[in-house]
Amino acid sequence: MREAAVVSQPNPLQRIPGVAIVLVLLIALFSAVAPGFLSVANLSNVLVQSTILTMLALPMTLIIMTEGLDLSMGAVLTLTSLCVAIVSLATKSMLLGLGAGLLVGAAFGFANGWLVAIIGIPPFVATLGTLGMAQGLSLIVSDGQSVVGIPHSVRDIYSATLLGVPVPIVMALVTYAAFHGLLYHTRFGTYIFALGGNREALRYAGLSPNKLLIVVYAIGGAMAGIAGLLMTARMNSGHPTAGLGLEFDAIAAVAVGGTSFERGNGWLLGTLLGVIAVGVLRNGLNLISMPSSVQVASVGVLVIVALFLDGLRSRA
Amino acid sequence: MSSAALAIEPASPTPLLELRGISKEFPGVKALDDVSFAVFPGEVHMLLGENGAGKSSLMKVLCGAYRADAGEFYHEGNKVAISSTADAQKLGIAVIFQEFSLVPHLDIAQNIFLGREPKGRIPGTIDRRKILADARRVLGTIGFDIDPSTTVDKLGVAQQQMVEIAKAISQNARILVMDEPTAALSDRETELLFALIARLKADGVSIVYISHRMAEVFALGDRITVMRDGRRIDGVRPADVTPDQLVRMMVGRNVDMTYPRNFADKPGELLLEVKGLSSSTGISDINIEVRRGEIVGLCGLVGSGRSEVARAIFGADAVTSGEIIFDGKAISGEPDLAARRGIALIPESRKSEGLALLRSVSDNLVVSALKKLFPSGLFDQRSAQRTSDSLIRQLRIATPSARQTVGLLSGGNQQKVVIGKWLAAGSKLFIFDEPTRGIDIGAKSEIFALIDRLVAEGAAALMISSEQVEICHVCDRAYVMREGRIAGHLTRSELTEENIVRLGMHHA
Amino acid sequence: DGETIAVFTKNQTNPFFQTVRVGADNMAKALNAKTLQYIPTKPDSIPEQLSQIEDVVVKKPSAIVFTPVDYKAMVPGVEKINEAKIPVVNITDRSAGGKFLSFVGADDYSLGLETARFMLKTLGGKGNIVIIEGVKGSLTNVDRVRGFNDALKENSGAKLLASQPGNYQRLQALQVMENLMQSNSQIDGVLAANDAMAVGAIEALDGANRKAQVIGINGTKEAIDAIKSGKLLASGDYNGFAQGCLGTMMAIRSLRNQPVIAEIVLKPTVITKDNYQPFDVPLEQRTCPTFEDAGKLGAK
Amino acid sequence: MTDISKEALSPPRSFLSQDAIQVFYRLLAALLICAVLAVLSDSFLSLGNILNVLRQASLTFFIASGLTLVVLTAGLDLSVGANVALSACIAGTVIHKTGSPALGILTGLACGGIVGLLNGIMVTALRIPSFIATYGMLWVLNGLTYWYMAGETLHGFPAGFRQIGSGYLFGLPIPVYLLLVFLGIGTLFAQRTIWGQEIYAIGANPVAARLSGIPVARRLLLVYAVSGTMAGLASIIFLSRLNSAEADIGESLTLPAIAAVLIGGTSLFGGVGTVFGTFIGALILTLVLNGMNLLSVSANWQPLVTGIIVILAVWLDMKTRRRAQ
Ligand SMILES: Nc1ncnc2c1ncn2[C@@H]1O[C@H](COP(=O)(O)OP(=O)(O)OP(=O)(O)O)[C@@H](O)[C@H]1O
Ligand SMILES: Nc1ncnc2c1ncn2[C@@H]1O[C@H](COP(=O)(O)OP(=O)(O)OP(=O)(O)O)[C@@H](O)[C@H]1O
Ligand SMILES: O[C@@H]1[C@@H](O)[C@H](O)OC[C@H]1O
Ligand SMILES: [Mg+2]
Ligand SMILES: [Mg+2]
Repeated sequence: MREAAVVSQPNPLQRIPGVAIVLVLLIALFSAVAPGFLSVANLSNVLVQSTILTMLALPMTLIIMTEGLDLSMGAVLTLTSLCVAIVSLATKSMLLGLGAGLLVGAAFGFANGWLVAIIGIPPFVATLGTLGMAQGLSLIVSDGQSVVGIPHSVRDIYSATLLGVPVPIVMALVTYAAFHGLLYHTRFGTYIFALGGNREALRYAGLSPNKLLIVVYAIGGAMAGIAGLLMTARMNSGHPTAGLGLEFDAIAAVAVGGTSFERGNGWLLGTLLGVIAVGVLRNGLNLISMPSSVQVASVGVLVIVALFLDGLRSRA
Repeated sequence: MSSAALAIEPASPTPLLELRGISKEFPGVKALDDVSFAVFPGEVHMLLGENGAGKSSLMKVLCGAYRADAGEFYHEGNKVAISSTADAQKLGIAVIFQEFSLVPHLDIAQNIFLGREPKGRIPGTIDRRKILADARRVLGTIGFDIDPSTTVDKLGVAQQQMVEIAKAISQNARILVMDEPTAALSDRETELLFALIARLKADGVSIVYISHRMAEVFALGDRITVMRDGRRIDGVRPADVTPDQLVRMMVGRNVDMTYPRNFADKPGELLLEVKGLSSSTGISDINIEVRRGEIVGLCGLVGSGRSEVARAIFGADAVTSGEIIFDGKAISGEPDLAARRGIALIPESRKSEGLALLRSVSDNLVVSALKKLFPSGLFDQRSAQRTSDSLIRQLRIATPSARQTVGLLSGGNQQKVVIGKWLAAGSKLFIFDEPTRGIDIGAKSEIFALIDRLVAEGAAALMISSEQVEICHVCDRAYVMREGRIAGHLTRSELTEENIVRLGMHHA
Repeated sequence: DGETIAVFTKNQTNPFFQTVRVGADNMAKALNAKTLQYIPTKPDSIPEQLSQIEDVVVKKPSAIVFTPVDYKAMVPGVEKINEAKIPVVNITDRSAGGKFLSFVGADDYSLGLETARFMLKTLGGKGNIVIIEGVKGSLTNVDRVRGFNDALKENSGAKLLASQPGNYQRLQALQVMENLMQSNSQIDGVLAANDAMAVGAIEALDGANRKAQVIGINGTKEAIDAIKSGKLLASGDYNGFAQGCLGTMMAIRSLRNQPVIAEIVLKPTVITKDNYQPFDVPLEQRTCPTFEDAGKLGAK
Repeated sequence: MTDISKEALSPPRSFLSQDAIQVFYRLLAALLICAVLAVLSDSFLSLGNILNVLRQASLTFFIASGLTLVVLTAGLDLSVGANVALSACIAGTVIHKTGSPALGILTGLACGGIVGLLNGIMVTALRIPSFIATYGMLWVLNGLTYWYMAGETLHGFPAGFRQIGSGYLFGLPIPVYLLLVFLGIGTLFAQRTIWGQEIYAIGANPVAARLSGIPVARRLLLVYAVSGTMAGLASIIFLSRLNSAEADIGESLTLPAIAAVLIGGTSLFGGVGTVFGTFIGALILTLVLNGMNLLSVSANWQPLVTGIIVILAVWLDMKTRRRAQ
């Protein structure tokens, strides 16, 4: 809206997105009514279940900050998950599988960035197109079948623990730390703000917005590759529809977390809270055996309420 | 041709930078036509011309943002190529653009050093302490006292302009281009800027300065280049010309710069009555009256809340208490209601609030008059174009056609489109918020003549302007604001710059 | 008494799984137990069903009746259930791994084979045939289509014109059929991998004023109605109701230390104009088979 | 002087607008696809197949045409598919219960319209970004539909009602007439009414539009309500064409509708695009699937080919747009 002439220091409370409030309320509610909700096993479940989405939502935050979008992420995750499965099956090596997933993911991310930055196709359309391509390739490489029989080393990733903490959670935390450092403490992070906020400014500063954009999308693809490893590990198989639609969950988490779709204003911690809020909601409703149709609607209500609260406070 | 650029020889014979035979064509517009231009070390070089004359385009060519269709560059006598902003930066050229180039969600320090961040210990990271210290130092040199870790989206227009200046200064440029730097500044900041320019000049920095304010031209300029219709018309020294001569060079005809008004003998009936108005944006207890046939000024320092009063009357900001009575009836609601009842708001920021930049000139000109032009509700493109063509002629909007994308017009011509759209709507009360910002002298006098005719025919105007001269010339009377309140009222006879400043200043 | 049985189905949209759930509820009520239904909010979502398993393991129901959304991808989930020592019965799609105390399902291959055989018999062993497939890679689809194809191979006079995907969706099947009719002036038979697609194909034929024999699979209410009115030649009975009943019955019996049947593969029944009556009963009025019936219903 | 509108002086100039040029290129692209298919498949050019393609495209078009208006305002409506499902199920129930197709049609349109209106309220009054508001709505609608249908299928409707979707009039399918009618109405509305102009202005710069005196909130409500009502219309066509409805029919409708809008040249940033372009977008998508069916392309390849076509179409559009400027 309008800039105020007087500089007011941002009130830290104002930065807490609606979702933080909703999250606290949800946790309080389920602690009271859902037996077993507060148990370590259950909470660890919620967090582990949130890891794959976290790995998509963090790069999605960066992409949305550039006023972009990546609709292909779910399909690319599906494809990389299959790659992990196929390659680790053929080579008996988890690392080669991961490498293949990363490579394919980054290639798709690169393609997205190229289409958006160099060819100039709007992100929504470009990634809608690559969504189809990744989905098609998933069907083609798997012939529509699941890929099973992959080595145990892959599946162990999902079930192993490090110092008592499940490995997926460790991976998600490391990812979060990496993204946090990248966005808030590096030059590249600064440029991400500028990509969405004022691309001309970058150009005048002698930087290439196009190259930066490509890197941002490529990071998204690469993260889909890593998430693909987790997905394969979780299913102990590769499946041609496994990740479809996850991109919308990721986008919703980003938006719920307070990142705006305009002018490069993003908040990584908010994204994390958004992912966890969705996880807690689903888990809690399962624990209290809420009818499934209510569960379906509840995600929609969560998204709307969180954004509504955000809007309320930004107006206040 | 190139020798023409050197018609007046400055102290040093070799120009620091010279442009020869620059041409640049856009579809339908020859923006630059064989223009030559030279900058000498340590001079302040004023670039003058009507809106759309090609000043900004020339500067964009000079800093590598546009690539010229033809022409050559010489740096200290050596032929060079400037095909990117990086090239220009290497030659020590820095620019303060007419359009802001700041990133809203980065802080002031990050904006100033964008692309030149001090490296931290870990590769890729930024030395946060150093960047803040450096920023503080640069801000200090321009006398702008603000915390450099403030994000830019929290700043007002004037403050953003100061950051722009800091950003250009920080590049230690040898040539500094300023495209209408004071258009958004108040007097205090303008003074700071002038002092800074003097210091830079003393350090041997050359400054190219674009302005529509005559006073600045004579106060600052060492040399003047005048442009018209994409061509270089002449180069002169301030001492050798009068303002009138300059204007004639720019416009190619005589212009009356005193903005004559036909003041009515007695004011008409009451049109707008604002009683005890307070709004969500911080103005409180505003009482204002505007009668038919009047131009009423609304003055005050930047940040005193003038724009907020304008917006509240128009329904753009939520009113928290008080009353607005227009044409005998109370009015409260959204801008569409105010517009329907006959109020027009020419907002302060043309790009973000005034125009649909990607739409055509015609689309923008008729948007507020749709109901009036097409009472049946059926829209007709041809008749919209006819209306636009006539407005384009009246306001002398420089555009290849009514179908041109409005964002491609020069800054001043864009402003004319914003004004034009309310003329078509046939409003009764015109609220102008900085209507002449970025408008050339010729156009300014045309616009004031237009306003004069409007009010003579029974309309009225409420005018906000930071240029107090203008207020004093054209207003019947004025309110002066301070800290969100009306601090005083000045009648026609009391209306002097001194009085405005006195009332608007904070009491000690 | 009072056991809680968690019932997992693939989605809330396919009528077939509704019959499964009603069957399960029915049986649980009869045996004084209660059910908890777990259905992914996104139809057939693998990650979501995995999460639901993890959540339910915390809740520890007495037993689980489980339809995997994907028979291979869900194996790690089943293993989690096994680790938690919750007894589990597998229904509908046979899981590729994990330990179950019983499997109750229909034989998709035989269903495909028998319905296709019935149609080819009606057509006199010859004619131009098209197949409308379900979701690529789903177990039911693979086996049903394999059954269709094997039946075609038995009839040298039958010619397969095309095998195109309808993804178990009505609209997609309708449009595929419309398009196939353009390139094939004579289509005599349509083998659809489920009833929704079969009915979609019938609408396409009607719209073009063409006639062909159509069969579907599942034995849903609309299929029965279409058989009654002569539009649909036959539907293979997938009998979700019985699957739900029997799955739940086995789970509860094992909890009560009663003998269970380790594997019930319901015999394929081809529902036709001549035998539809027993299937033409509203869900609510159906009664679950008894344990004694269970042995007879199963092929194995 | 104050009344410049009356001074219509200069003679009218005839011109081809940028939009018209774009639509022309897009038509060319569609014809190109047709030419390729005509060479590859004998049956493609038959009248039957062309009508067939048009009829299939109509369903996508009905949804996409309303959506076009939303996208013109720089918004998005992700709930259209879910809206079609709910509206179809409710309209179907009403027809079953009352036996009156007319009542059913009204209910379907009303249901769609109300959902659209709710979207509009979320976007305007609650100021939730449309992408998120309608995404939330999508799940709320799904939940409602799942609960309401409880896994049942509605089927079997009166023959008269079914004519809407499957009937013919003078040799043309009825949906094709409807398509032409709504194509006309949509184009007239967007191009030749002041509301249409205002919608373009809102999309191009909502702040400026509001300060130009356009009742932005009311127009947005209108646009979302129209989008919802068109989804309601699509639900009726669906119902009568398929003679049945179930809870999951919407899922596969949303992305193709959005794709049609985008292939049709409407920009997600608002203010640019045409309803006619969307029609061609729907046509191109339908042609591609039709072609793959005719040529018996394996199911595995279909998403890949569609994805490539989407990118190519938009790329081509941009190329020509640049040249045209
Ligand atoms: N990118 C562009 N595309 C098309 N036309 C352009 C473009 N940039 C400038 N022009 C045109 O070139 C001419 C010169 O514009 P320019 O911005 O240089 O004027 P100016 O002298 O700076 O005017 P003002 O005082 O109003 O800022 C104008 O007619 C303008 O419309
Ligand atoms: N000294 C002050 N203390 C507190 N609030 C102030 C002070 N001065 C101004 N404000 C508030 O800051 C805002 C002024 O905004 P703005 O800069 O648009 O005012 P303006 O007078 O229109 O100046 P401009 O010439 O920049 O348009 C108002 O909300 C006003 O109430
Ligand atoms: O049609 C049903 C199909 O959708 C599901 O996957 O398995 C059971 C089938 O009968
Ligand atoms: Mg300029
Ligand atoms: Mg102001």
